Amino acid sequence: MEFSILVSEFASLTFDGIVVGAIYALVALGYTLVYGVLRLINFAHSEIFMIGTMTCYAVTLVLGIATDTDPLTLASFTLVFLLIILAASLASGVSAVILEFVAYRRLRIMRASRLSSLISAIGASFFLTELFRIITESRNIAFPRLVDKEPIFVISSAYVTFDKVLVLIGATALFFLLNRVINHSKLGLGIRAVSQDETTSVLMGVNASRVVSLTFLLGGILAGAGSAFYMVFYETTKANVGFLVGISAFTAAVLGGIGNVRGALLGSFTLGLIQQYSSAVLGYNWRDVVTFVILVLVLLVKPTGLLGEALQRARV
Amino acid sequence: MNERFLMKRKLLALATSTVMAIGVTVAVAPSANAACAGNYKLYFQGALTGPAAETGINEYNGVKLAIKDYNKSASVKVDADAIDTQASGAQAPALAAKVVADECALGVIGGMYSGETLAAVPVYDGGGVPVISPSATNPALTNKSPVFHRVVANDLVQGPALAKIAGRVGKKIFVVDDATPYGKGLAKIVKLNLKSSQLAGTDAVTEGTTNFSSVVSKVKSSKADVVFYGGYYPEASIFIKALRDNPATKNVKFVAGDGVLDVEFVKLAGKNANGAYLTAPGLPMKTAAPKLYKAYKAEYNKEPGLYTLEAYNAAYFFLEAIKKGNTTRASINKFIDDEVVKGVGMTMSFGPSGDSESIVMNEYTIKNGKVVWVRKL
Amino acid sequence: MARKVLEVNDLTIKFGGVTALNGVTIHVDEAEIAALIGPNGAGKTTIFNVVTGYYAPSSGNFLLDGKSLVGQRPHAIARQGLSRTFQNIRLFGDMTALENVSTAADGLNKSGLIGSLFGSPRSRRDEFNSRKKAESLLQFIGLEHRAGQLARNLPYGDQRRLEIARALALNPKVLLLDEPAAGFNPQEKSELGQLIRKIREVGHSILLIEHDMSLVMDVSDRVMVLDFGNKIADGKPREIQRDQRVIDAYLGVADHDS
Amino acid sequence: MKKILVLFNPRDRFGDWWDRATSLQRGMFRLVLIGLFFALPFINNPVIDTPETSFESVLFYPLVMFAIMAVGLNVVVGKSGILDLGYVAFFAIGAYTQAVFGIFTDLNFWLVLLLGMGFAMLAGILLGVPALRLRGDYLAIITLGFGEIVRIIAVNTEAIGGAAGLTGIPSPPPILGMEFSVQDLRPYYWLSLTILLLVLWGIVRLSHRKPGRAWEAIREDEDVAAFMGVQTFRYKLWAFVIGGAIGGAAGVIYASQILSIEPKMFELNLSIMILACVVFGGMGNIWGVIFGAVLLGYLPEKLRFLTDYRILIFGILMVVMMNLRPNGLIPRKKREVILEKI
Repeated sequence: MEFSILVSEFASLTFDGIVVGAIYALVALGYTLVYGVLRLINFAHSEIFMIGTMTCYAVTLVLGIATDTDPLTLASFTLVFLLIILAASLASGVSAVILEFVAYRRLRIMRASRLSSLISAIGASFFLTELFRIITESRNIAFPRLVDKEPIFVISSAYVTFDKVLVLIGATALFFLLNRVINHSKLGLGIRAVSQDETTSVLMGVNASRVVSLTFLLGGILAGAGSAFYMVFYETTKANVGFLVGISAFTAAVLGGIGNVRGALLGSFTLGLIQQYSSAVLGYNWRDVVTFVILVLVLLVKPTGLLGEALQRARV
Repeated sequence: MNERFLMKRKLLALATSTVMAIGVTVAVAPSANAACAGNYKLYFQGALTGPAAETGINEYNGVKLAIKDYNKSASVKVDADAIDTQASGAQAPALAAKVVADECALGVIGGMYSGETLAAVPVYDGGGVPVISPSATNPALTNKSPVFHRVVANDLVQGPALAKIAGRVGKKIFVVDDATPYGKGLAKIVKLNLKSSQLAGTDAVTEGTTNFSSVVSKVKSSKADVVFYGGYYPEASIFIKALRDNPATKNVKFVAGDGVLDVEFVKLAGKNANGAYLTAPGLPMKTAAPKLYKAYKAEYNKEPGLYTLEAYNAAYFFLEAIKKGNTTRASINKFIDDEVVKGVGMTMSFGPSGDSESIVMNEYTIKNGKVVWVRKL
Repeated sequence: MARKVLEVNDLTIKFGGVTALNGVTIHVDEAEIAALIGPNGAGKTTIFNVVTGYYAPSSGNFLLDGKSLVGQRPHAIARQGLSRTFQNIRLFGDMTALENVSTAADGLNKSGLIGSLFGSPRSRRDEFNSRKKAESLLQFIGLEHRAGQLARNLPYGDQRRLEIARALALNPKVLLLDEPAAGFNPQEKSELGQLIRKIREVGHSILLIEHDMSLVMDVSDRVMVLDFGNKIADGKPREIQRDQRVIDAYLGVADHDS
Repeated sequence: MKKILVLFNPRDRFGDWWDRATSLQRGMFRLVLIGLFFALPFINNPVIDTPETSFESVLFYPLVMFAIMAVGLNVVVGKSGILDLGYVAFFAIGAYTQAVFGIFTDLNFWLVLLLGMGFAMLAGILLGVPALRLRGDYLAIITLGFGEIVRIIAVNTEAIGGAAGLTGIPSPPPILGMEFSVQDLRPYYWLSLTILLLVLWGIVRLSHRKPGRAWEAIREDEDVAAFMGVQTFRYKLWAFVIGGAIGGAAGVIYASQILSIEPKMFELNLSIMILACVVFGGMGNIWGVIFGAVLLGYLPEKLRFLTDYRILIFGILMVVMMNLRPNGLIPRKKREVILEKI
C-alpha cells in the first residue's frame, strides 16, 4: 500500500487510465449495442477484437514494414494508419456479421433461451481463439513501431506522446460518429426501435434481422478501430488477446449500464482509471479484485449501472 | 518427510532385488515387462502445443535425437513418446497417470516447467517412475520425491546469481514477478538475496499483461536503476519496451532469469532487448557441444533452444542405464542414484535431494539482436 | 355496517412526474364482490400492484383486516391473504396445472428445505396438504381433468380459470381479479360470473377489475370508478349507471373498450 | 395426436414404461444402471477408451467431476434460472480446503469433505446476499468476478502456496480395503460416483417437492412467484448455497486425487465449461445435464489425437450442437401425465 504514488504519479496514471479507457470504450460499445438489441452477451466479441489486431499486423506484413523498422514520418504514418484502421474495422465488422449469422441467427429465430446463444457464442469464441493460436503458432506477435513515442510535452508526471493523443482524438471522433448514426439515421432508429420492443417494431415494418446484422457490423467496426489504436499503443498481440480486453470492456459496459451507449463510455473511462490507480496503490495483481469489488458496490447502489435506466420490470 | 522417502527407497531397492531374483531363478523376464521387451518407452513431459510449445518441441527434439543415436548401436531398442501437458499443471496429473499405467514406460524426461512438474511428480512417485527434468528449476521440487531428479541447477542457485548481477549493475533494484510458480519463486529468492537498502520496491503482474504503465510509474517513483523481472519472455518483452519508452526509466538496467532468455524475447522486444542481463543454468548447445549442435541442425534444420542440450542429456542418462541392463523402473532409479554419467558437454550425477551435483550457471546478454553467452558464474 | 376487509386510504403514487394515483381511497367489505372500473390508464392495475407490494406508494396506506401492509414484500402480503390474477395471463408455463396451484398452496405451509430434503414428517404432511388442496381447487374451478397438463398447453379459457385457482390456493381474504373476462365469449362470461359468485360463497371477498359492463353490473355488489388516478364514484351498480360524471368520464369511452 | 407422439418418441415410451413399472421393476432398472456405471473401468475397450490419458483417470476427472459440478450448477442455472459464471470458485474452495487441512492437519478426510462443503456454502451466502438483489446479466458479471477474485486471492496468499499452489495433498483413507493410489484410480472413480449418486438422490427429492416447485416458479416468472407467496430471495439463496456445497464436495475429492493443486486449475474457463455442460445437456433436466457433462468432459480427451486441433474442433461442435438442439441434447420436458393417474 503506497498512496504516495497516487500523488507523485497522479498525472501519468490518470492520463494512461483515460487512454486505456478509450480503447475499452470502443470494445465495450460492441457489447452494449448488441445487448441493447438482443439482450444477450456477445461472448465472442472479444475474438472480433482479436481478429482486428491480427488484421493490423497482417497489413504491416503486406506493406513490408519490418518489426524493427524506425518510426515512419508523420505523412507516411497517417497513410499507413488509415489503411490499418480501415482494414481492421472492415475485417472485424465482417467477421462480426458472419459470427451473428453462424452462431446467433438461427437460435434467435427459434426464440431459443439466451443461454443457448451464450454457449453457441462461447463455442465460436473457442474456435476463433484456437484458429488464430494455430495460425500464429501460439506466438506473441510484435507490431512494428509505426510512430515515434518521444514525449511531445509533459504535464507534471504525465508524458504526452503522439500515440496516446492519437487514441484519444480517434476514439472521440468515433464516439461522435456513433452518436450521429444512432440518433440521426434510419439504422439508428431501427436499433433504438428493436431495443425498445422487437415484436412491435417488426410489426411497424422494421426488418429485425437486418437491424441485428447491422448492429453487429457497427459493433465489429468499432472493435476493429479499437484494435488499431490498441496495436499502435501496445504494439503486441496474440491469439488470446481478446480475453483480457474483452473481460475489462464487458465489465466497463456493465459498470456504465449495459445496453446504454453513454453508460459504456462512462463505464470504460471509470474502469480505466480504477485499474490504473488500484494497480499503482495495491499492485497490479490486486487490480481485478478492486475492480470487481467496486463493481459490486456500484451495482448495489444502482442495480443497473451508473447510467442504467431504472429496472424496467415487466408491466404486471 | 525424509524418513518416508528413505523408507520408499529401501522398498524400491527390495523390490528390485526380488524382481531380479525372480528373473534369474525362473527363466522369464519380470511379467510386468514381458510384453515390452525390445520396445521400452521413455516419455517426454512438456508442452508440444499451446503457448509454451516452442521450448517443449525443442526439448522433445533433443530427447528424440538422443534415442535415435542410441538405437543405432543398441541391442535393446527404446522408443520416444510424449505427453503434451501444454505446460499446464491442470493437465499434467491425468497424463502422468497414463505413463504410470504404461508398463513399458521406464522413465520420464520432464517436466518442462516447474508448475506442471510439481503437479505430476506425486503421480510418478506413486508409480515409481524415474523422472529427470531438463528445465524445471523451482526449489520446491528439491527433495520432493526419490524418483525426481533434474540436470539443471534450481532457482536457489540462479536467484542469488541474479541478485549478484543486479547488485553489480546498479544500486536500487525494483523486483517484478508474473505470479507464476516459476516467476514468483525466482523473484522471492532474488529478494532474499538483496540487502533491504538495495530493494527499491516490488510489484506483481499476471501472465498476459500488456498494460505495464502502472508498473513503470512505480519503478519511476521508486528511483530504481535496476529492474529484475521474474517471469517469461512474452511479458518481459512488453515490459522492457514500456520501460525504454518512458524517459524517466529509459536507462534502467533490465535483469531476468532463464524464462526470458529465449530467441523470441529478442524478436518481440527488438532493439529494446539489447543490453539486458540474463542468466540460465542451461548451456548453449553451440558452445558446449558443437558436434551435437551440427547433428541437431542437420536433423531438424532449426536452431536448438535453451535446455535442448539438457533434454538430450537427461535422455542420455536413461539410455546409459538401459544399456547397462536396467530395464525396470526400480533398477533405473537405483542407477540414477548411484552412477555418474558423462553426457555430451556435461557430466551428470544426482544427490539424494534429486538436484544435480554438477551445477552450472551462465550469464548471457543480448548484443545487437543476438543472445550472447557472457560467462560461467 | 359490514366489516372492511381491505382498506386503501388516500393512496398516491407518482412515476417520475406522472401521478398514477392521486389520493385514492377504496375498500372491500367482508364477503363482498366489489368492482373497480375506469378507462384504460385510470390506475386500476396500479392499485393492485401497490397493495400487493410491487410498487411502493408515494403516500397513503392500505390495511388487510386492519393490519397495515405498507412496506411488506409481495410474498409476505400474499401469505396474509391478498392474492391476485393478471390482466395478461402469467402462469408458470412449464409447470403442470396441478403444480401451478400447489406452488401457491406451498406458501401457506412452513416446512423448510432441509425438512423436504430428509422428508421430515411435517414436510410430508405439507406436501400431502398442498397436493390435496391443489386437487380440490382444480375440482372447484372444473379443471381436474387438466391437472397433469402443462399450463402453457391449456386452452385460453382454462388458463384464465387456472390463474384464479392458483390465487385461491393462498386462502385469500380478498381475491384481486384483473380483467378475468378479457377475451371471453358471452357463454364463458356468464360461467365466469357463476364462478365469481361461487368463490364469494366459500368465503372470499373479491375486488374485480373489469371492462365488461354487463359482467360487472351482473355480479358486483358495489362499483368504484377510477378516472385519471382519482376515484370519481362509488356505489350500487344501478346508481353508478345513472351517475352523470361516470357517464361523461367513462361510458363515453367505454364503447371502444368493450 | 398425443398418442402418435407417444408411439414414436422413445423418451415418452420409456416414460410410459416407467410410469407403469412396479417399484420392483424400477428398483431393478436403477440397480442395473448403477451397476453398469460402477463396472465401467473394467469395460475399457478401444471404442470408449481415451488416447494419451488413462481411461480410469478420465472417468474420474473430467467425467464424473464435471457431472457432479454440472448437477450442482444446474440447481442455480437450470432450476432457478440464475446465470452463474463463477461456479469454479466453489470447486476451488473445496480443493483448497482438502489441500490445507490435509497437509497441515491430520483431520479425517470425511470431516474435511464436510468442511469443504461448509466453506463453499458460506461463500455461497457471501456472494448471494449482495448479488442476488441484482438481476440477469448484472448478476452474471458479479459471479464471474467472484470466481476471479477467489483465484487471485489464492495466487497472492503465500500461506496457501501462492502461485505454486500446494503439493503433497493426502489421499482419502482406504474404504472397504480399497487403497486410494495413483497406480489404481478406480477407487477415486467409485468414490466420486457414489458422491454423485448421493447428490442426485438429494436433488431429485428436492425437485419433486416444495423447493423444486419454488425454484421452477422463480425461473418461470420471478415476480409472479413472489405474488404467489414464494420467498424468492430465500430460495435463490438456497440454490446458491446448495450449488456451492456440491461444487465444494467435488473440489475436495478432486484435490485428494491429483495430490497437488495450483490456482491456475481454477480459471474462468472451467466455470464456462461447466456452464456449457448444463446448457449443452439440457438446462433444468438433471439427466440431460449429466449427459452433457460426460460428453463435454469426454470429447476433448477422445479428441486428443487431434493434438493441436482438438479445442478447435470442440468449439465447432459446440456451435453446431447448440444450433441443432437449442434446448440441449435432452431438453427439460415434463411429460404430461394422463389424468387417470391424478
